[in-house]
Amino acid sequence: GCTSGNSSSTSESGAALTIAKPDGAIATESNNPWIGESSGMKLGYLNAILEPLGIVNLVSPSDEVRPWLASEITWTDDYRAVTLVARDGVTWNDGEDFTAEDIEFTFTMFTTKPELDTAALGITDVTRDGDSVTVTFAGSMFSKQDKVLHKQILPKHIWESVEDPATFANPNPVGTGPYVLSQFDTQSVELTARDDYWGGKLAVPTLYYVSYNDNTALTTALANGDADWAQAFIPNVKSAYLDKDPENNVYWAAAGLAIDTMFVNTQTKPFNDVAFRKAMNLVIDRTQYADIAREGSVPVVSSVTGLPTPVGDPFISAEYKGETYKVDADAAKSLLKDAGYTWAGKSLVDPSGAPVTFALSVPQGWNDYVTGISLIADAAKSLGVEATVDTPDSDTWWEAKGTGDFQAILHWTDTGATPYDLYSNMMDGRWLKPLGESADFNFGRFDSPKATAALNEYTNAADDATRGAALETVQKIFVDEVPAMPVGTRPFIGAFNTRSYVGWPGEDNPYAPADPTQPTAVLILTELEAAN
Amino acid sequence: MTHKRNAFGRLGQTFAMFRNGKSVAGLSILGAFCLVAIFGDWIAPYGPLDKDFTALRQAPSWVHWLGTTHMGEDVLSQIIYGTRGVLVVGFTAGVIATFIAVGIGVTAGYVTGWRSESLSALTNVFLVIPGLPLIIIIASQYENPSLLLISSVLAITGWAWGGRVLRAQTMSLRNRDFIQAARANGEPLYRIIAVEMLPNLTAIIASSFVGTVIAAVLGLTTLAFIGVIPITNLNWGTILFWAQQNGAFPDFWWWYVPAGLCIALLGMALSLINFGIDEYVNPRLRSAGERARAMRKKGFVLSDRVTAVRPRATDDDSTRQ
Amino acid sequence: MTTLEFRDVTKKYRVRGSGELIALDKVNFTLTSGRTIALVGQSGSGKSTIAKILTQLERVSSGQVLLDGTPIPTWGRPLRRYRQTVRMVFQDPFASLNPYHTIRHHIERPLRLDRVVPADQVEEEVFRLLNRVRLSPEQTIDRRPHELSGGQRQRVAIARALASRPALLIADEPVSMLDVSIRLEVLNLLAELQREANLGVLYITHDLATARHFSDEIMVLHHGKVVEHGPSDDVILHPTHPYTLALRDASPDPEKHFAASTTIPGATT
Amino acid sequence: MRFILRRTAFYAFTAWAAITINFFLPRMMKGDPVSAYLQKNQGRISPEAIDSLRTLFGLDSTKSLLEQYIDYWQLLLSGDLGRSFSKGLAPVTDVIASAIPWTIGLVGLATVLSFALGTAIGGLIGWRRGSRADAIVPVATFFSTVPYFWMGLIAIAVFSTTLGWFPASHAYDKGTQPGFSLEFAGQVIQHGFLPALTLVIGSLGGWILGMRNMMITVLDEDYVTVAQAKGLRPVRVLINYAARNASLPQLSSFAMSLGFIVGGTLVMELVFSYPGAGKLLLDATTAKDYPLMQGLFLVITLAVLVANIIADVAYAILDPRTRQMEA
Amino acid sequence: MTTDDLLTVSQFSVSYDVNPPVEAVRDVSITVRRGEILGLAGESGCGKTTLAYGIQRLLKPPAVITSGSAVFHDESGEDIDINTMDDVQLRAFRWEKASMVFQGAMNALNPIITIGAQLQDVFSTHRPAMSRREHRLEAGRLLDIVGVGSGRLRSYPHELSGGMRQRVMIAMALALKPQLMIMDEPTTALDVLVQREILDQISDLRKEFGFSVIFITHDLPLLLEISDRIAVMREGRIVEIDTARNLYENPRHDYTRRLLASFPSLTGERGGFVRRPSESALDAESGVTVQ
Ligand SMILES: Nc1ncnc2c1ncn2[C@@H]1O[C@H](COP(=O)(O)OP(=O)(O)OP(=O)(O)O)[C@@H](O)[C@H]1O
Ligand SMILES: Nc1ncnc2c1ncn2[C@@H]1O[C@H](COP(=O)(O)OP(=O)(O)OP(=O)(O)O)[C@@H](O)[C@H]1O
Ligand SMILES: [Mg+2]
Ligand SMILES: [Mg+2]
Repeated sequence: GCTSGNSSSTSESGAALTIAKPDGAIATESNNPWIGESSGMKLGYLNAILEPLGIVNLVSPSDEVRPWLASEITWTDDYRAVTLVARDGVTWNDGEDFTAEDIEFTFTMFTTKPELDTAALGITDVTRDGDSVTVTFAGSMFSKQDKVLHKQILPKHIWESVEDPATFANPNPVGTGPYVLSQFDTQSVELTARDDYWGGKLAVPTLYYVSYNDNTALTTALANGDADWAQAFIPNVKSAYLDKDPENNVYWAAAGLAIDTMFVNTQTKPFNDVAFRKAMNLVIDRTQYADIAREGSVPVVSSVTGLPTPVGDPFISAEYKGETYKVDADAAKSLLKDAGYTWAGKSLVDPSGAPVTFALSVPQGWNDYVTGISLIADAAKSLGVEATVDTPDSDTWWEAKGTGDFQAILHWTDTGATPYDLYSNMMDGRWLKPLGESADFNFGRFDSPKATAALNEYTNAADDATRGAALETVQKIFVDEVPAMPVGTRPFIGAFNTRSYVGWPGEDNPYAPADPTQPTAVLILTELEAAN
Repeated sequence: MTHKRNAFGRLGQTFAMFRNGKSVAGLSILGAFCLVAIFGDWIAPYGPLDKDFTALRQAPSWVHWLGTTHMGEDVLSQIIYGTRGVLVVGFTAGVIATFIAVGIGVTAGYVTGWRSESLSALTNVFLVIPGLPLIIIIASQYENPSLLLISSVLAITGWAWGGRVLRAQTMSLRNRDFIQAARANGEPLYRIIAVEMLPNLTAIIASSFVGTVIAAVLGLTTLAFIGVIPITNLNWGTILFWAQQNGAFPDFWWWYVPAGLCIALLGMALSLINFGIDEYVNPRLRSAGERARAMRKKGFVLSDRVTAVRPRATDDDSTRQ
Repeated sequence: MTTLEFRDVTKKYRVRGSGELIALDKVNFTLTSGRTIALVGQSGSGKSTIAKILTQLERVSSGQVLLDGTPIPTWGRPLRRYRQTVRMVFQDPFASLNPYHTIRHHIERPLRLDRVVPADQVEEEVFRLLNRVRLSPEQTIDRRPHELSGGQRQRVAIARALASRPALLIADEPVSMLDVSIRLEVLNLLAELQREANLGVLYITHDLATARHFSDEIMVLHHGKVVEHGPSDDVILHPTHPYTLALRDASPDPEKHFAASTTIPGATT
Repeated sequence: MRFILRRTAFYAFTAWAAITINFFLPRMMKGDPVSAYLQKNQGRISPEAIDSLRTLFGLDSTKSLLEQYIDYWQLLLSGDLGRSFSKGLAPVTDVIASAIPWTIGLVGLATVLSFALGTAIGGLIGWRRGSRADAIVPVATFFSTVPYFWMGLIAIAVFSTTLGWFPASHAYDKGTQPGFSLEFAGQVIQHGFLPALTLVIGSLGGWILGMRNMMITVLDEDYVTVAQAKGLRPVRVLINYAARNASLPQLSSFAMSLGFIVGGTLVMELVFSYPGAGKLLLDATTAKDYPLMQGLFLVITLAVLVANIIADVAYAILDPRTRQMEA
Repeated sequence: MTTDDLLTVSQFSVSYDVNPPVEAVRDVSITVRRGEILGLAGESGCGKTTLAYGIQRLLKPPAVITSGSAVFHDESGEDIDINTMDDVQLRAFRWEKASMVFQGAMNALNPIITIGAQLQDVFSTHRPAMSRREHRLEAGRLLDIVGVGSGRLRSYPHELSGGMRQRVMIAMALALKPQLMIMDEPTTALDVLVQREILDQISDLRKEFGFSVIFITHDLPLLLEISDRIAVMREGRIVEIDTARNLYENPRHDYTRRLLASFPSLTGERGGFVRRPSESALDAESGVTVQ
């Protein structure tokens, strides 16, 4: 049964909406937007108080950027500078007017206090001219547009007197957003709608932000209606969640431009041989990964370019349009045979005569990954390869990952408005470090100057044609040389229900990821409408 | 002839504490688990990690007696294979912890003055240190912590209680006349501890051993459940971990109920053994428990505070009936 | 001929809270092989303390204990050799035998430890000792203490003490827990051994009657001080110290009772 | 006096050793707060941010471990426990203060209840030994050998999800401000019921068994027989002579178990999303949040030590025999 | 008044229903006269304590009274058959009519309750009409009587010496002025001086209150001195019962004779007696083969 009782403590204007996270105790109030672990950021309620300049649709990057606090957003062609015009008629929730000075102030903070620049934007200059602010960057921001525009703007009149922004608890968070903090409590945080919000009237009068101690507890809460909206991976989503209220419960995993991928050590055996990499790539069953490791609750990565669909479709080069991953052990074997591999009985022997084995490792407790590598290890058997599964503790694994002390691991890629991050993370020479030194990405030490150059060109180019060509090169190298093996999509997950409110983003209207902890949540909050 | 009797008699006395109904019941259950652990490979219908992708999350059936996991692994086989890990860790941890506890506790009890106090302080420090982070920290020093390492860590965090009990007991023993007599006979220290004292402590050592085994088994499963221990060490805790991570609670009962019951059953068996030992150490408990039923049958009301009067004649009648 | 001499021995115990307790205060006496000294005195007067000092289970606070004129060793091999000369029978027969070990173990240990006889004769010697204390070796050797009666245990304890063939034996209230018939039996045994092996015995008791009959001298201890010391008959029949007198008068003595023919209070015969 | 000095020295040593270990332990762990933070945010924070994060967390200093240790003592003695990385750089004292009352409230209540109930039941079973009530012992033991999380999850499945009698998580309803209202109290009770119940059931066995065994031992003491021979009513014998003496050892274990309350029961907090120190400790450990770990360790250590002292004192008060020896 | 009987025990048997059953007391018949001290002697384990507890029905399972009766002849003239009483009646009977001083007084007092409280217990149960103050006064008076002093009412047992504790027990036994007092080895653990003091006190008290005493001990010399009559027990049976003097002078049973021969005289002649070759007789009884 569904007991929606608790969540719909209906006031006269509508039901409250409970937004939940599985992050454990909230402990202390801190509405500091700079610290990812402050209560405001962790629970995400600051996203309903503070607003970004513009909204980049990460689930459909080809969409136009939606201006938000900036009424106009103009990039230079090389994306090294952006001019932002402050929106008129916006007020802070303490009554002050919002102006371009606030934008200027916020971006200047990153230059005076570089430690706050956690997105590594590298701002070199901020200038203001009346209503418009121009921010100049050290590099091209083409693939980081979202990170620039999603920066939430802070009120200058509050923050200019703050000595140490990192430890300021910001007890009365002032923002331009639709909601104000009305009550903080370690159990739940209550936000109420502003009636003077610039964007107009809001359907949801009250928001509650609640934290559960783990995923299981959160799933229980979503299933029985204690919580309405969450960004949470729900194992076994159908019976555990959807079936509890098939009419209203929605679980939407919208692929963004990020994937789970198997990094393989391209410097050591056996993955230093591209033929073996290709063969392995041919036996990994992505559908199985999505179905079993991720419980059928995420889309399958199907394009051989590794780009998730449909979000990545516009970026897939003509050559690979429609080409999808297929499990083909025979093809893989013949590839290997051609490369000089033989079989002793059932086990694969490499050209030098050594049996082929490798170890897959992911941290213990990372349950979907562990399932994932178990599946891959099974798949490797079909080639006659003995693959072992290691699950060290996460710190050990993390260190080994950085120094390249592994043969194969599962890892994610960053996400962005373009496929740049995704590919760069897997094959870019700019991450390259010798084995033993800690690398931040390209853990497999894939060393291809051509790929590095193409990626550079893609992100720094001043026109779309050059970009397109560069991306084509990147994809060709990716497919031909298999620097890493994508195994699954890494979607933006949202679980919510339509009992009280409709207007959520979804398959048919993917205007934003349904993730309440993103700066884009403000868009969803303004789009919601009462259900009847 | 006399020698034989001697040897057997001694053995008999050493294990006399296991010779009562409760201990025997506990030992039988434990024995069954041991057999499962040893012969797991033969008993289990499938490999523990064999995946059958056509049978995901299936309820118990004739093919899979206890159903399957999200990867189509056979739950029964996992439980059978998991037994070994649980028993190995439990017993290794018990042995190590008992060694430390005996070493430190008995020494602390036998010596006096500051030496005793500092050993006792050491024991207290180990009682005070929070176990969980210690386990995480030590486990993280190693790439792929072996069962032995995990057992050692559980032992290190678990010996202190036994050490305290043993110290107290040794302190009361050391002033007993027969220990004094051994001293007066000129027995060397090690012999006094090993030959004169330890046998008298066996029951307490055994009971503290059983106690640490229970604690280690619960600790192991809890750690595995929280995800602190590598799940490659298949055991009942990891089964529960997977079950919980994959949303088995509460719908897929076959996935989590058997493992939990196994842990409880093993714990129960161990505490039955402990009951037995307790009764051996304290014969009053024995007469209270074991004989109680027999006496009730004979018509005694044990809580009676008045001596029963039962003339022999009628007694005979009633027994005959 | 072995003599053991207490010279001005004082023993102080530290007691929690109330500082020091003087358990023995300048005690002097000499114990010689072939003779028996009875040590009497009320509970807590320091009798067992003397015994423990003699076996070096306790150290003296001041004063000296001399064995044949030289201070007794306190450490290591010499101490072990000394302990071989002076053996003790503990006060409580129920507590002084290790419940876990057989009678064989108890008697064998000192034999092996002190290498009294070659290893292959140990068994024989155990039999001999058991026979000596009139226990049937066949029946007792493989038993454990709890399978024996109090009197039997007492005899095992004596056999153990005698195993190393000591020159001096300290018997700390060896019969206090036994009833009269067993009591006599044990004492007779000691007397016999004394005669045969020229054993010196320190017989600690609070039973004046047996003290008188089984010993050559009696020493009366009162609050850690020796208040009277002399040939046993003298001490009992002509006590000089009021405490000894009180002790004597308090001891039940049916002979005197019925001889004086006093009517028992309240009794109507 | 000597005795008290010695005890004090003894406790001071234990405290020093534990606190020192508490300092070095977290630093022996692999990994550091920044990579832990990146791990936690799997892909939501770019590794390019590492340097900023280091500065932000104050990890850019190059002090040696010894210097840090000295600093740590200085801060500790001035009552400053630092700021917590994983809780938005909030002062550790605040973070702990927000969790401890709940832990102490619920776990403490459960401990007290379980002790009181267990002792009472154990006392009665011991008193009426051989009666059918003996069957309670194995049942209670069974529950104490069941893994707690398992029992908790099943309790949620049954009483919360299926029957809907009790909320499955948190300490009170969302949107309620803690205060001394009847409504709030009601909520706290409703939310605390399941966790407390499972805690009590899980730990009852030990108390019952301990008390029963002691009771049986005490019942054979002469003074109990004397009390009966005096013609006292059974209730009076039970309470004044048997239970009173039998519960002494229980009380000292109880004082010890009070010390472990502060550490909370991690598993309970996980399963019931209950605010408390146990989960905080796990969070701090996975986040490599040294200051918070140290702070929690400190509080736990002190609590156990204080409980130890209480145990000593309680025993001295309750058992006049020890009082004399230690006066 | 003193010649009539107070307690008649006839054919009394108690056995411990264990495997194999122990018949600890077998067909014992004795009478206790009003005002007398009846000594009960016998070797350790012969059933003295069992008999004493048994007639008060204080034994716990597995003990069972298998035959016989114990009839208490109350002052009021009423005959009370102890074996037929139920719980409640027995509670009223105990201590009121017959009280007891237990073997090993060390353990007979609850170590964690003041002796005052333990004394007052008796009054609050049996004399509920009295006020608490009276209870206290009465308890203090009792302690004065036995020479402990009412000042010690608030002492705990461990603060008293063994002798004092024993006296507290006696005070407690006296509390309700019972007609019968059973004393099970009340002085065994004490040294002779204290023992003597207590014995004298019992005699004095008996003179004052006129109760009867069953005095149990294995110390025959002591019994000979203080009892009017002595019963010698062996293996659960009474083998001989007679006045102290008769028993001393003309023991009829072998065992009695042996007992009498086993203690040396304090002031009498020394020598011969001790090393008298009486061993063969002794060893035949001790159950161990003699060489
Ligand atoms: N280890 C000790 N610490 C402190 N005091 C002690 C210690 N051992 C004995 N005493 C004290 O020393 C005194 C003498 O004790 P000891 O045992 O020698 O007496 P005893 O004459 O043997 O008495 P008993 O007849 O009861 O055996 C007593 O007051 C006792 O309390
Ligand atoms: N609970 C019991 N179960 C079985 N046998 C018992 C029990 N209690 C006593 N006995 C046996 O009953 C017999 C009589 O015991 P009792 O205590 O009456 O002896 P006693 O004459 O008082 O001895 P003592 O002088 O040692 O006090 C003994 O042989 C004893 O072993
Ligand atoms: Mg003594
Ligand atoms: Mg007796």
